[in-house]
Amino acid sequence: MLSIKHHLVAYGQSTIIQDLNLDVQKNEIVAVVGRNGMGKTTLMKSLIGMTPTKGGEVTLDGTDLSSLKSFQRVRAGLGFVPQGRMIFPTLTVRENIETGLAAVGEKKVPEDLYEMFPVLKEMQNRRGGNLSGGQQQQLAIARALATRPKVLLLDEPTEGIQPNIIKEIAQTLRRIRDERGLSIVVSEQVLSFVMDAADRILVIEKGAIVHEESRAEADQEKIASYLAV
Amino acid sequence: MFDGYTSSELMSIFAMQGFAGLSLFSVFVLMALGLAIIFGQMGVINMAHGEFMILGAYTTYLTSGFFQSYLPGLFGGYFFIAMILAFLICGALGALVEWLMIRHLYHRPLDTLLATWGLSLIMQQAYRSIFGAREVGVDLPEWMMGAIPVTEMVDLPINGLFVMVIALSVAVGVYLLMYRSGYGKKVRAVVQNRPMAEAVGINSAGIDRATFALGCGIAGIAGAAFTMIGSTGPSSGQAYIVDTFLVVVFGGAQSLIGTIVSAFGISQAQSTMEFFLSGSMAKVLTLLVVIGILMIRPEGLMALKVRR
Amino acid sequence: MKHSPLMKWFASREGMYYLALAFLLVVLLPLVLEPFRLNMVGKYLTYAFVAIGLVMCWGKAGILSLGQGVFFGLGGYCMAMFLKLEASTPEATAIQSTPGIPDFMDWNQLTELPWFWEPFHSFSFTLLAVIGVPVLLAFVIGIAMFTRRVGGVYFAIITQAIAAVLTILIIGQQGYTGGVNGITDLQTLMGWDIRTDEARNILYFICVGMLFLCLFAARFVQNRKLGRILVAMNAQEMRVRFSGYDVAAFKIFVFCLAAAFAGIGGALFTLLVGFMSPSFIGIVASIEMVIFCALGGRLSILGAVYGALLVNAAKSGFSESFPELWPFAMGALFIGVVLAFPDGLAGLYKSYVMPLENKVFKRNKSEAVPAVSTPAAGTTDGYSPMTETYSPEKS
Amino acid sequence: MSAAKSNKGDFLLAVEGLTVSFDGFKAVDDLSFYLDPKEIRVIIGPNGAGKTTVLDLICGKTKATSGSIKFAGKELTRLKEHQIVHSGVGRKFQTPSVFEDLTVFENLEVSYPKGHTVIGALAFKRDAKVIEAVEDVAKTIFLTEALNEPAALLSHGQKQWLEIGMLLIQKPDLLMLDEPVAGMSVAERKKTAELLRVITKDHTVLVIEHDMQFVGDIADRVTVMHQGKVLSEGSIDHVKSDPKVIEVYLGH
Amino acid sequence: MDNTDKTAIGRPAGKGLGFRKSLMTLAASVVFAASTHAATPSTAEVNTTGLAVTDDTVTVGILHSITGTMAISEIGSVQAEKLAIDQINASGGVLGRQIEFVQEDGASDWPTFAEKTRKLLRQDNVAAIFGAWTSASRKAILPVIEQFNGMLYYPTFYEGLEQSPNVVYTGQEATQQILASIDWAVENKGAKTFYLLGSDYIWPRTSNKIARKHIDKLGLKVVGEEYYPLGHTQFNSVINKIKLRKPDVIFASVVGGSNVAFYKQMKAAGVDFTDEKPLLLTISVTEDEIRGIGGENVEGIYASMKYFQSLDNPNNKEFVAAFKKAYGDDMVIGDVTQAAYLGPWLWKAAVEKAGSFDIDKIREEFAGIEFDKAPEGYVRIHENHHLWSKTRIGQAQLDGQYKVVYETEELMEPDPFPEGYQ
Repeated sequence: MLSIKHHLVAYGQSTIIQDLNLDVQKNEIVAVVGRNGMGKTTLMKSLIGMTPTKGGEVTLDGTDLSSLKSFQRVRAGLGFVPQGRMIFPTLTVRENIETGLAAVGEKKVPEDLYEMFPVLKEMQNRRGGNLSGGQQQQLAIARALATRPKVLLLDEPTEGIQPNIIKEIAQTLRRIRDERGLSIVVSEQVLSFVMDAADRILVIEKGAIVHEESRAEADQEKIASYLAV
Repeated sequence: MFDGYTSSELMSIFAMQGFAGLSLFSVFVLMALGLAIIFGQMGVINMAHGEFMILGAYTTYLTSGFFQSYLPGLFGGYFFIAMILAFLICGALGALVEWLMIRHLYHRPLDTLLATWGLSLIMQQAYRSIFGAREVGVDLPEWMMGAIPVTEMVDLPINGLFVMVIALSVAVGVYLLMYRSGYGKKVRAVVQNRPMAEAVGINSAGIDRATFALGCGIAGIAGAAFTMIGSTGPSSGQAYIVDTFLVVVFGGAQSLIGTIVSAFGISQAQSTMEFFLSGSMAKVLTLLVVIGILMIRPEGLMALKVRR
Repeated sequence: MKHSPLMKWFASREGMYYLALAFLLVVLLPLVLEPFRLNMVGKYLTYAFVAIGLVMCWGKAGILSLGQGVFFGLGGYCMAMFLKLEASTPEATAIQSTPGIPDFMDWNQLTELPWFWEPFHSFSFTLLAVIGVPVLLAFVIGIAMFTRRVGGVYFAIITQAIAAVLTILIIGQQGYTGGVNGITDLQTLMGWDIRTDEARNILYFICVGMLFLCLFAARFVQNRKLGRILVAMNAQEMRVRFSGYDVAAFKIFVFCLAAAFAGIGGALFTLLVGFMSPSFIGIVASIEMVIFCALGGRLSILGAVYGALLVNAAKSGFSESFPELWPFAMGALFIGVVLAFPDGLAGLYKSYVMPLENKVFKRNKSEAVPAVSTPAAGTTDGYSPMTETYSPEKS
Repeated sequence: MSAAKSNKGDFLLAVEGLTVSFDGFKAVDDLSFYLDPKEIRVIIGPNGAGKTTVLDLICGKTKATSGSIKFAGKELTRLKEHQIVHSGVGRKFQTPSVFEDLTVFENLEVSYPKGHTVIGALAFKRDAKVIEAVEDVAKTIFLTEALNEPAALLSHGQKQWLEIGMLLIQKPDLLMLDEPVAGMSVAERKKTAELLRVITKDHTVLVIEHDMQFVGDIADRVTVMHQGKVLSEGSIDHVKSDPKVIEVYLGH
Repeated sequence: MDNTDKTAIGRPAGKGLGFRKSLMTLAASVVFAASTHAATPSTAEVNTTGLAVTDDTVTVGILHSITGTMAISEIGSVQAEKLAIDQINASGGVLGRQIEFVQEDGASDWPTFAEKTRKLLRQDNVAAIFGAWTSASRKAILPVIEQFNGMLYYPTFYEGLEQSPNVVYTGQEATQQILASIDWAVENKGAKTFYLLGSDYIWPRTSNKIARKHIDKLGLKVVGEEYYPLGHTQFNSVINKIKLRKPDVIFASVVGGSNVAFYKQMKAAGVDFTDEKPLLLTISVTEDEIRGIGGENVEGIYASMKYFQSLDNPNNKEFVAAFKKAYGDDMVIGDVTQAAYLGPWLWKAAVEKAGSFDIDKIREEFAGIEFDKAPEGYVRIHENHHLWSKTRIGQAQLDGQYKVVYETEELMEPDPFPEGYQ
């Protein structure tokens, strides 16, 4: 579905992502884990086009994304939930979702989105900035889903979220995958969440994938060792 | 100061003065709305705003000439066509300018100031070359001239009322566009978080161009309206620029409501002071008061307070 | 062979730049140009004072003032008031109803000199006021704005409004100021006729001398720790504040410094041109002064001088040959500089001429420019902001 | 009243009843805590709990709506940022903020606590004392080799150290560090921990940190914040086992 | 120096200025016209001070703003001066010499005026300068022209208070315009109360000062006096004040872009000037200004000037026809344009009377020089270098022309320093 080849990102003289290769299958949830500063967020931002790429190739369902701008990537089928949610604080919940709809030329918020996140329907006229962290996270996911993506990118969706809600988010991701048949790439450093949500786990360190295994046979201890100091 | 006037005369005068304030208010609103969009929403300091207004005025001038020559029967209604044309022409030029120049400067607001100042010089000289250095006289249809007598003392100028109506319509239109339309949502999303707006599929470059064009188009409408009360010459636009910026900044750059509130405050202050002082001193005092308040409250009247 | 530090400096790359400018202004132009043209160059140079101030204030510290004309004008008016009083002796103004006061006051029914004109009988007071009045106003504006953290675009717009207010005031209070005509018909400075060619030549050299004084003052500030703090403040104001600096005080200082330069420029302008009028205070004049600075390279104090010279020379040349094209050229210049050469002449020099120079100057490696890979570096003057290069061997 | 209370003990820092609201939203809500001299205190808590805002309030970046901050007996809430710095409070920001255009040496020199007035900055001379102080600090922050390099060329971790160095050279009594190890490599983290151990010998330190293991390594005491309030306070083991903390922050 | 080639002497007038083609051909034909060599006195005889005079030609300077804000006003003067020069050349020139001109742009910038004057005098050695419009530019020129002993022919009506040996003022000074017009309003329209209104600078203020003194002398009343910054466009408040005070006459000296706004807003406020309640008397609105304001907005106002395009005399008919032929049928001619036209003719008359181009010799001859082909009828130079001229009151018509309703019987004596009016 999503294929990343020889991905290279650098700021000035320092290279952040180095020759990264990754294939995401249809209907697959891939987790990229690693500590802060290892390049997770840079990877995500460069995939959506927020950060310029120095080299390599990214294709989505056969479409080459490499030369596209962010909004074109979204229209090509990439959805993005950024670190820190970045909802539009002074727009209402409904308006936030509608910004996503605009990309695909729709006007009305589809019912199935509200079904998936009933709390958003309840609060559709509240300003985004007044929601709690967990609700904002749901809003950010709903906003991304409104663009009808084929691949959904989530950057540290658990950051700053209470542990009990983290579990919910993991379930939501699986549900989205099952109901909508899309692929998900999520970057994380909370191991329990990764174990709950992902089909395949990749460890990123200094901008390169250093370890990979499927969840079924994942060696938790080993992954945890990458996450520790 | 009021010796020898009857109370009814005084009442009428205050009514008239109130109207004068309102008509100044509508002028300020028209001047400032386009700039409020461009400066407040995009952070671009468009020093050529006045020249865009005058482009609208020249458009009106040409339209009136065209109607006089070819469609004299429809002359009474030419003004509406002129306003639409002014909006379209200024908007188109705005889009072109955005594409050629402004889009390269979004992260350098002070540089937009210099570049658009250069643009204003070019536009002024272009007007001078095309229309001549003299001011042009714009003929108004008969129905726009004169005043409606309300009482013996109080007359309401029709063109003043008309400018008010235009100002009001433009303000309402801008409000609906910014807060009730899909476009407005996109603009607000881009203003709040440009990269994120891109990442939900909004073409922020396109939004920028449309927004700049919209601001210039509104300047064009303002210019068309001002042919009724002001002069149309190559450098007439410069007269507006300081006032316009002060109105926008005083209102709190991000807030359209703030712009309207500040236009109201400044216009009332000025017209009240004009009645008791000479015109020059009223102007100086108004500017000083505005500067003074801005020093105490640099974020303007209606700034959004958000957690940083 | 032991050289004095001064000689060493002149032999350095930076010293060469100053020598080249001095050669141009002191030797070449006076030789080549007739007095009338040289006087015009002198006039252009008075704008260079403003531009140097803007380099310090805008380029280094990031404070863009669109009201520098105010300070230029105030300095010019102070000088004009002195000269006008000197020209308004009771004998020279015998036909007036009140002899001994400036002619425009007489036309406006003033029967005695306003109190604030009195001190301008004294030349030493005038010299003080030429710098003091602009600095005082800058100080008041600075305190009001910078302690309230008004900056960037807002500061620019407010200074512009101040320029508008002052223009209206001067024009409106014509009994005290000469109104829109300004203060004209200035003839002698302490008995010395400033209108003759010889006087104008001498004034030109005084102007060049003052310019170098201001250049060195600006260079001194730029090379002290204060200069580094200004640059640091521009990029990371917060960090400077939390390193224990009162940021507002530094901004006020540099704004006052720019005002002082502008005031000196204005006073020289009055001497060279022979009058002062409100049109040099207004918005248009003030913005043009910014472009002198931008064209020269907003980070380079030497560039500012060349910027002022070039724009004005081009303006005169163009407006003589193609008067109706001049505004187009000026407009294109504004846009071009901003879009294509944001670092102005100094930037062009650095990227095109300096590499050639480096070959010639190989032996002076130690004072080479900061690496080209850091274009954001705080100087484009072609030398490191540090005069005292730190060398670890000392310890 | 509060003055009497905080004078009772000889706290270095006494924060009492501190509240700040942004348009009705209380980012910090009636917060009180006390620091002993030479104490290492870590503040932890979920995002949006108000941790960074507390540091902002102490260093004067944000003005408190109400409450008091007493530092060595001096009320800070009414002082300006640079005055707070001069009273002995140093603050490092979350993202490294160093002067990229200046060299490492110049960065440290600018922070050297002399020549902080306009006149002072004009008269400031780079004498032996300054050089010695800069070299001292540079050694502490592992940047001796890089002294003549522009800060722009430093790695992320080195910039973090440089910023810490810029605080150290001011010889503050209280150091406030916002996530000092964020974005660092393993090696850099280890070095930072070492650096902190050196620093803590003669400074009071207030740290915001996420990494629990790192917290355990360095903290004397831990304050857990949640929704602008103190949720729990005590030794690392104490807060780790506090059910409220587990519920909202650590997870089961 | 090689600077001369930068400003080609006698460069075709049409160059880039948007002038009508007819002028170009006219100018060209004039330049190449064979000059009458008949009784030409020798150059050494008529030029002892090194002016740019050859056996065939004499060079003069034209110095107006053709760029910047003042270009609006000054271009008419440039056209008139060039027309006069062409006509003089066609009729044989001055002392048998064809006039060539160097045109410089003052660019609406006062130091530029001073600079260009220097250039014209020092470098081009022109025999006369026709130029300047605003008082500010004249004041800038004045020290230079006095220092180098040039001669400026200044066309604008102005505030007076000046009398330079090096300037000939071909427009009216303030008392000429004002005294007659106020007398007229009092005598013919029964005016008792006046409202004085002007732009905020020296000319309106001085004019109103003279007007006020005169009104006081007549025992009548000024009920309001008000000034607005140059370029001001909002006059609603003053219109209200006027309505409140109900003056018989509004005496207006608003200039520039403000003019347009003022009259449009007056009209819009329901003031019909044809009612003459109040009567509006202006000293600043010429036919030129009406083009920008629109005839319908000023219909019925009165202006006090010495010249209107509609003047019915043979001189004027000829002048208007020639002007339109040169610059197009849609041209209008205002008071200042006519005064500018007088400049070259008066200079020619003085030169020929003196038999020399020398400034000092001409100066001796000024007093009493007359020009009976003046479009305004007849003018004579007073010893104070201003012109004796009639003052006329015109009423603005819908088509933008003035209908002359009154003219003084005698020529008004120019009095730049009026006793009792200061």
